[in-house]
Amino acid sequence: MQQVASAPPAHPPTHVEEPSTGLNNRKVLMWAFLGSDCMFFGALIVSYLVYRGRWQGHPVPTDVFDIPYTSVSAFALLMSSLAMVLALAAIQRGDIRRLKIWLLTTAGLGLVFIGGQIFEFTTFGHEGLTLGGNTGGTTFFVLTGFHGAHVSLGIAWLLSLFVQAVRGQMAQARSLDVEIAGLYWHFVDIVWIIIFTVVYLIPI
Amino acid sequence: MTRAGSLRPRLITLSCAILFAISAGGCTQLANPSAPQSTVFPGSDWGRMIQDLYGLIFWMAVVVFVGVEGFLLYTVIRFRRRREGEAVSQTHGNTLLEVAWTVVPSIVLLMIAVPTISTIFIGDMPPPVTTNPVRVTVIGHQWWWEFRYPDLGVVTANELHLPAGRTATIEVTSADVIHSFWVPKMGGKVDAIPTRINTMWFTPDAAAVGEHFGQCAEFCGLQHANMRMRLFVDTAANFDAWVQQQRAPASAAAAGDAQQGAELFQRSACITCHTIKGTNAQGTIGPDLTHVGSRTTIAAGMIDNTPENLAHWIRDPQGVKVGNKMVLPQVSESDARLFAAYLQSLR
Amino acid sequence: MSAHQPEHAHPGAQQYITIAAILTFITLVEVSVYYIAALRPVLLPVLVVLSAGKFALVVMYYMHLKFDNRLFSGMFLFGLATALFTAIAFIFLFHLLQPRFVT
Amino acid sequence: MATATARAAPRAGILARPVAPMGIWSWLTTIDHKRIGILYELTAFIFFLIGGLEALLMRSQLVQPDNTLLGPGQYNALFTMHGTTMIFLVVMPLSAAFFNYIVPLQIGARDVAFPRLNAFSYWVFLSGGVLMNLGFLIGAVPDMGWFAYSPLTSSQFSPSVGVDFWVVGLQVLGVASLAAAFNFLVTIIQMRAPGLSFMRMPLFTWTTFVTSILIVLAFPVIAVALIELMFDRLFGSTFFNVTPAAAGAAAAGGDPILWQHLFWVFAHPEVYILILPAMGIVSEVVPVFSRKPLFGYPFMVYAVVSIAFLSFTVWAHHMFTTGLSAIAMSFFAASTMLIAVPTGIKIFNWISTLYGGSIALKAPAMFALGFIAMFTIGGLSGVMHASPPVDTQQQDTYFVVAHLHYVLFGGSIFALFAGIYYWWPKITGRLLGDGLGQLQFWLMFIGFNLTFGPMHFLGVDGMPRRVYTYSPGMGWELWNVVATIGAFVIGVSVLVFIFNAFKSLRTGERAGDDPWDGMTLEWTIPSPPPHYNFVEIPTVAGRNPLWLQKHPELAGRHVPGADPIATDTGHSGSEGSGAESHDGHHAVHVPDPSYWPLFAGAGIFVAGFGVLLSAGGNLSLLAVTGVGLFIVIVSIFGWSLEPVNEPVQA
Repeated sequence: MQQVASAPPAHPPTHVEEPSTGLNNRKVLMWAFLGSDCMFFGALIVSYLVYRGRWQGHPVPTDVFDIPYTSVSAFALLMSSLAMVLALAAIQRGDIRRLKIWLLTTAGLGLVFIGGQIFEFTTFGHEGLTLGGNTGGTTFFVLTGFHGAHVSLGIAWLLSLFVQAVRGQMAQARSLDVEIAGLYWHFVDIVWIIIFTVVYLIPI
Repeated sequence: MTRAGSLRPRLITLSCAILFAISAGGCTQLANPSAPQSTVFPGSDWGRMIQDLYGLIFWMAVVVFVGVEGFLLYTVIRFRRRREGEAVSQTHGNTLLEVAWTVVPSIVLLMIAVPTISTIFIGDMPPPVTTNPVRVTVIGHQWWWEFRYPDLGVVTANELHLPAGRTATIEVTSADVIHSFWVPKMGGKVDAIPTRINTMWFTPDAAAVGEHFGQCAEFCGLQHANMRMRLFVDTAANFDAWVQQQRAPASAAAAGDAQQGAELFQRSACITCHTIKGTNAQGTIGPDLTHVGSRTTIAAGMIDNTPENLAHWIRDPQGVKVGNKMVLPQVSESDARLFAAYLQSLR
Repeated sequence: MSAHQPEHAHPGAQQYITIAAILTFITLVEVSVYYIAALRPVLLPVLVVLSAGKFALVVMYYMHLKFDNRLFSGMFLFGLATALFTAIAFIFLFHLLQPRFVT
Repeated sequence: MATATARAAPRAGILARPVAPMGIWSWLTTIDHKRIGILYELTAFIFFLIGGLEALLMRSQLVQPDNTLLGPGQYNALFTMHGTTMIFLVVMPLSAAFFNYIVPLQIGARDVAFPRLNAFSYWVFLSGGVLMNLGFLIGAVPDMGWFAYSPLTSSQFSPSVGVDFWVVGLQVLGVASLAAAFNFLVTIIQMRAPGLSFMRMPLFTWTTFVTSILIVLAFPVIAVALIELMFDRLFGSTFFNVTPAAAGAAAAGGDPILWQHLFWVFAHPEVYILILPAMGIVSEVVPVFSRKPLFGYPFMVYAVVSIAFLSFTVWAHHMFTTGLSAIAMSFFAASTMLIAVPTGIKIFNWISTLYGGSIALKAPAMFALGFIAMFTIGGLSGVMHASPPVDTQQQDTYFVVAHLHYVLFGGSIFALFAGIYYWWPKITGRLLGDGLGQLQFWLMFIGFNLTFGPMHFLGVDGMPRRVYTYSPGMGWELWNVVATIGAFVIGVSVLVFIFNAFKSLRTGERAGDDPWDGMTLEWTIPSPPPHYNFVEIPTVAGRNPLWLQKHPELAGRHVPGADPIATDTGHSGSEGSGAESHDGHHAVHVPDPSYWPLFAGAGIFVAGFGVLLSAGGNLSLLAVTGVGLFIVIVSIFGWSLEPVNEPVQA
């Protein structure tokens, strides 16, 4: 375990340089990522919009949409955002018990959304809307599928925070971990706000 | 400083002279009239509009080039380090100067932008001369050109005929991947895109009567380099004669090699891909061969249309142009000669 | 650039629930206007405005951009604005602008 | 020393912490920004040689009409890989090498904000580069052009897995670029030394910052385009497919123009991703070698920022021949011409920096001057293409080939060599030979102009790009011979550089801390810098802090009284022992090495490889991708559970 000769003395390495802005590095990173992800979803949504009205053959997405059904799952995702901020408020107060409850609620509502999407995809598939059938199916499935992948990743993240909370590793001092996960989660939610309006509700 | 001061005028003269020499040399070379695909000797109204715009921008660029590079060269020579540790004045900037070289280039660019935009709109509008235009549909294929004259009932390949003095309106599309239709003498290129029809127009000059080269300008796969074409600008009389000839069904083969070749052709796999009007050959995958004998080249402008070349092509199309869609069972040398004789007779 | 935003600057649970109520209400309105035939002609602008409102509420309150450092707003809005510009340009290029000269 | 500071037996992570200070494992597990910078530099240089070899082969084929040295397939593969390699595997990573090595030094930081993410970027970049080039081993090289226009890339017209190598390789490279860009964005926002406000940042740091923003916003778009292309090829979707999947089926309805728009929304900012770091390097070199501060610093910054903004509004100028409407063409023509204004400002300000200076014509300065001269030519021909009617005659001809090489070779590569000559002494502690440097410059300058100057004439004479052959009698013979000779002269100049580099490493003159009389913080520390960079983080009180410290008499309008660099040990000089002599409570925070970035990078390689395996049609092989993603996930867990620093035993 030789050290490099030029290494500085290894005093307790707790001294971290003060960042130039007083902000947290990881939070800056998350916001930069969200700015970038706007372009990612922007490109996917615009691929859908470019073909909208130029679909050939049937069924096309608007033939098979079930607006009440999707409204309910969109609502579940919207309410998961509420659960998410309540989880954040809980850990900021140091209330780990409520943190656990709200984290689990958020992930649960996310799972409801994902379950709804799986069911929706299956139903649409049975009704003949397929990935390769026409540009409507192609752009719809890839757009909503990648959104679903984002949600699934978020659920995994929330559950890992929940497990850490159960194992007693979360404390008020780690509220930033929850806040950053929350930023990601809310972003996924606002993307769905746009997709729900642009893809499902707005007529051709 | 006095030494440098006396050097200054000479340096300016020298560097400017060198730069002008380079640019002038460049300009002479830019205008190489013997290059058959040269872009700067327009032979149509549209081509001339592009050339006028190019000339304007080019000469402005030459002035800027000589000015900037001359100033750079002068500065470097004039202010090169003569001894170590020279003290120099620490200018940080000059707002007036910097505003000036923000505003002046903007004005120069505006001088380019205005004629540019007006030319865009002229090209986008229907042609100015509309009396008796010639309509042509250009279809790009991997790797040959199909030319259809919907109003004249003529279908041909790789060699486009247009009359001088009449506006040609060109509709460009593709049967497979993206190609680009480009005959530099007549004007800029237009992409041939499947599912889309792009349009352009131009009026060949009377002085442009003759043969012009063009070729596919968008990378379209293996044989992109050999997707060439010829444009023949004809006099009005010659064009009408050419149309009459092309509309007619294939001339029946008289006797001899050509007639044997015709029988061979009708029994061969050729008819599944090629059309010869007035015969059983009605394929649409390859070029229409009804008047193939009247064309000057084969294989999309690759080789001259001679009996020997044609026979060679039929015997070994993949050897001549690897990757092309013409895949034949082995043809004997004598059969190939008969095929060639027949096809050569289709004038 | 301001230093740490104190955590208590975040709104409390009460405000979060109020926002959620507004979001629920907007969603209900959205789905109902979708079914009102009389509103068909103005459906597009109405839905765009309503969903933009939902979007803004979540971003400002749940993601705290209203209270947080302006750097974060800048980073997010720059990405959002670029995406919006590009999307609008695509809609023009593919749906609204067509070459005039078509024979 | 060793006894007192022995590290604790690793406990916190899943794996034992790597501890080797030297040898191969120390490089594989390093998260030191300087070592990562060197890895980027070496890797990119190897790819530079590969890409250059591809270019020489192409030039050899074109030296005479109807040449048969290469077949059409080989030629098409070479120009595809040459373009892709030079853009993604040479110029971007060479810039990244300087971001890595220099930016933390210029902003007075000990490392980047996320050192392990930084190492991860490098390993993913290497994975992508290898995946991209794997096609050479199995004879399935991408051959559809670096722009990959659909529908030529569909499985119907390009059934070979070559396109899949390109898609997967580029996707992986995108991950690497994004990770690095996020990192530099956060680093520059967060890790600046006290007092180093944005308007005091060196121009190279500024261009790194803006380049990172461009990457962050542009790469998601190509990621989407590549995903869509991959879905079309693997799963039968119809984003870009025009023709029906089966005979008799309805038309697929895809629009090939969508690919072009998505591609150029990415690829035009990409052009500025390639050129802005070069402009940054030139903005560092020109002031130092003329002993004057940069003329019009604020205008230079605004110019960089406005170029970045405008770069997202000009993409369709690559598509003037595709049948855009007149309004769209006018818009994109105007925005393209507008971008010439900030570019012109930069050129005028560089020349004004030189004007009245004391210009030392050493190798770094020669390359920087070469950049200004050549980039100007590329900029002027760029204005010509900005006019759509004119562009329809120039698009896809050698005129455009000349233009883009004047910008990316005469521009980026010349500036990167300026950067190599400028910062080599900081990185290695030894100077590169100036005589050999001058020789390399003149060979490269002459070779470059011989190669690409005549291409203007070829383009005007109507020679299209991407043709593997041409007929005699087209008037193209002479200039093709000249261009080929020039290309080999460039090749010789690169050999001169390699010789110079080896010579410098063995017997080069010792550089000292500050061989060029530099202006910025990286020249305040020893060469090569100790692994913690700064014994004490400096406090900065102005632009060009070192210059003001050394030459207070030149301070001009600088605020009097303030010490430009407030640190007692910043100029210590000796081999980093300054830290030990320093009193105890200023422990230096340097992150420890880690295996996880390497493993995560390897996982991405396996995942990408799985996609390639399944591209043959056997989708069950996507399981390999699953394994790769599993490795990535495990690595991310290991990574996040591992503290940045191991606790140290008392």
